[in-house]
Amino acid sequence: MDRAELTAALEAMLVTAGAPLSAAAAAEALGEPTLGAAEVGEVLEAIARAWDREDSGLRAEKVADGWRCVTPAQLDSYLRALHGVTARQRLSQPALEVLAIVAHRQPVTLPEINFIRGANSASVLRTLLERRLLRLAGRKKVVGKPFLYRTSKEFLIHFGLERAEDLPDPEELLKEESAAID
Amino acid sequence: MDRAELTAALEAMLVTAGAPLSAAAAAEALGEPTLGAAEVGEVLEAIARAWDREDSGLRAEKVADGWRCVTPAQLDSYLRALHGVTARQRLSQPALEVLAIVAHRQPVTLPEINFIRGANSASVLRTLLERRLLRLAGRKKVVGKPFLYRTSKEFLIHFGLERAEDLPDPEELLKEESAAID
Amino acid sequence: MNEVQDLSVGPPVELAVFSGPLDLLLHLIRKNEVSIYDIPIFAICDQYNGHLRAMQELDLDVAGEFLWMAAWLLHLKSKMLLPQTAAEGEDPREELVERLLAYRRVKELASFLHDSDLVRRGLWGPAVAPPTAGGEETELDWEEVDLRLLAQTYLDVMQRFAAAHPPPLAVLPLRFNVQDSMRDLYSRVLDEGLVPLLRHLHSRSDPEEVVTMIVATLELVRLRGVFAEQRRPFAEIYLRPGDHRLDPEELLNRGVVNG
Repeated sequence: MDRAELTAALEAMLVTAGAPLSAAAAAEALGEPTLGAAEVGEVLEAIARAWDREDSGLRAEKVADGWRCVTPAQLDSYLRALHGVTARQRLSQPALEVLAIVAHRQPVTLPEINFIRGANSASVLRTLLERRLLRLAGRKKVVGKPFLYRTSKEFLIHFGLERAEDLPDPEELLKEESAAID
Repeated sequence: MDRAELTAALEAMLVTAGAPLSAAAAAEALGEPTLGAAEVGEVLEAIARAWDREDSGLRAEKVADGWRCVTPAQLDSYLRALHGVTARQRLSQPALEVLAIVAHRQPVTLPEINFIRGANSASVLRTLLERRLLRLAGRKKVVGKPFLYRTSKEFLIHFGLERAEDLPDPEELLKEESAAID
Repeated sequence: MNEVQDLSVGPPVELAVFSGPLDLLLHLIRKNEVSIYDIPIFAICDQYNGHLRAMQELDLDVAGEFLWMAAWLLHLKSKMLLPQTAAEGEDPREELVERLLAYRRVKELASFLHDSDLVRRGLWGPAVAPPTAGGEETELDWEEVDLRLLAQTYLDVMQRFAAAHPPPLAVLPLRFNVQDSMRDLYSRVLDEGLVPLLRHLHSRSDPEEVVTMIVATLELVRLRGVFAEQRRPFAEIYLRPGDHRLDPEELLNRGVVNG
């Protein structure tokens, strides 16, 4: 194993470790009898120096039990912004649950959704309305006249359906696939 | 923002993104009106070239409409040793065939897959759906409204493709094969 | 690799790897070095059936699709025996050839995916935590949310709901009790000497009362307070006084008397 491959392997270990990487653990993973923890430690230090450049998005910092791979603190604002950008295209677990309840029980009211989920779903519902995945569909004729919710046209398009009635029965959908094994 | 900081920020985004990073999302997160997706894309490409060195443990590859950070394939054995991963479950021959059919003819129904393979593929299909390599994409507008299947983003990421259409044409593969025999 | 001709000697060990009848057919065509456009149906049909037999001998689960293909090959064989008329012109093997060609393309692409999978499963993604991470719920890529995930989520939610709201146990207060029924029946038997049980039961519309009366009758019979008689099957059951005189306390305690 030459120095280039050793450096590459240790870099890969650092970025995939998820926890501090000790020189001893790295040396063991390399499995070369001639490479001890001391030698590996030196290469890790060299990597830390090489990463410490203005145009690098990685840093290796020495902590109690080894080396840890982090991003430079001054880039935090960009990373937070990125998280916000990607969050918009993503759906939280509560949102998926509310969507599933409305899809399979529509039309349905917020109190009914809350009762089934056992949690207040008002803000999640609002987000789904804003994203146009759900729509308002009148009021229920009971005390308080709560709003009724249905899935939207965009919801149907996303799932490749023509009508809400084409939504498969959830039990049958998951059963059908296994039943078809003949 | 100078070029060095831009490079560092994009590197940091790449290693923390967790999913393919699109140039548009990165540009939005940077929040500089003068930096569009095209300019950011160029810098991402420059990072990919810079990382492509023998002594680097990182690679940037373009998949599923974005850039993804991975480790080079030849370092797998060291990483498996470090993370204590022994064997990975391979995709079976029927699973690969179903993937090939869906990738090539999507959207496609189970009866169509069965016909092309000449074998029942229901259980294989189910496994691939559970592994998120395929996804349900609505129902076909024919009698019985059978479900339609497509390859997923996970499929593109796993096979390193930008689009499913980037898969080679089977006819070309056959030609290459017979050419190699001659 | 086994030669197809070796089949009579013993089953080839690679049998299990055929992913379907088309796969097996392609294998035979390659082994025999014949053209896919001019398949010698007679030889291939025999070899295919030889493989099937070997698979059955090895106790492999021969799926229906393999048998279906065997039937098709036999059908083709019989068609090939018929003298070809010029008007027909059509090659009976045409459909089979087309399906084999389509399947061969699938296999080719599958083999490409196999090689790609082999290399690419060795790629690792970084595990560098972004500054905002930590304690956040998992989020899903909306693009990747499909009908199946939606259905699974719904079932999970409903299951969670059912677990949090177990159905209440239906413990209704008893409207009839055995002691009362025993006392009524016993006094009636003593008064009337002979009581038609079935007629009594039929006159009651409440199943709970009927059950109570039957239990009461059985208790009275057990305590020898009454005897039950039925002359022939399905006939009326008559209750008459037994050989043991029950006192009120025995009736109340179903025979258990203190001291």
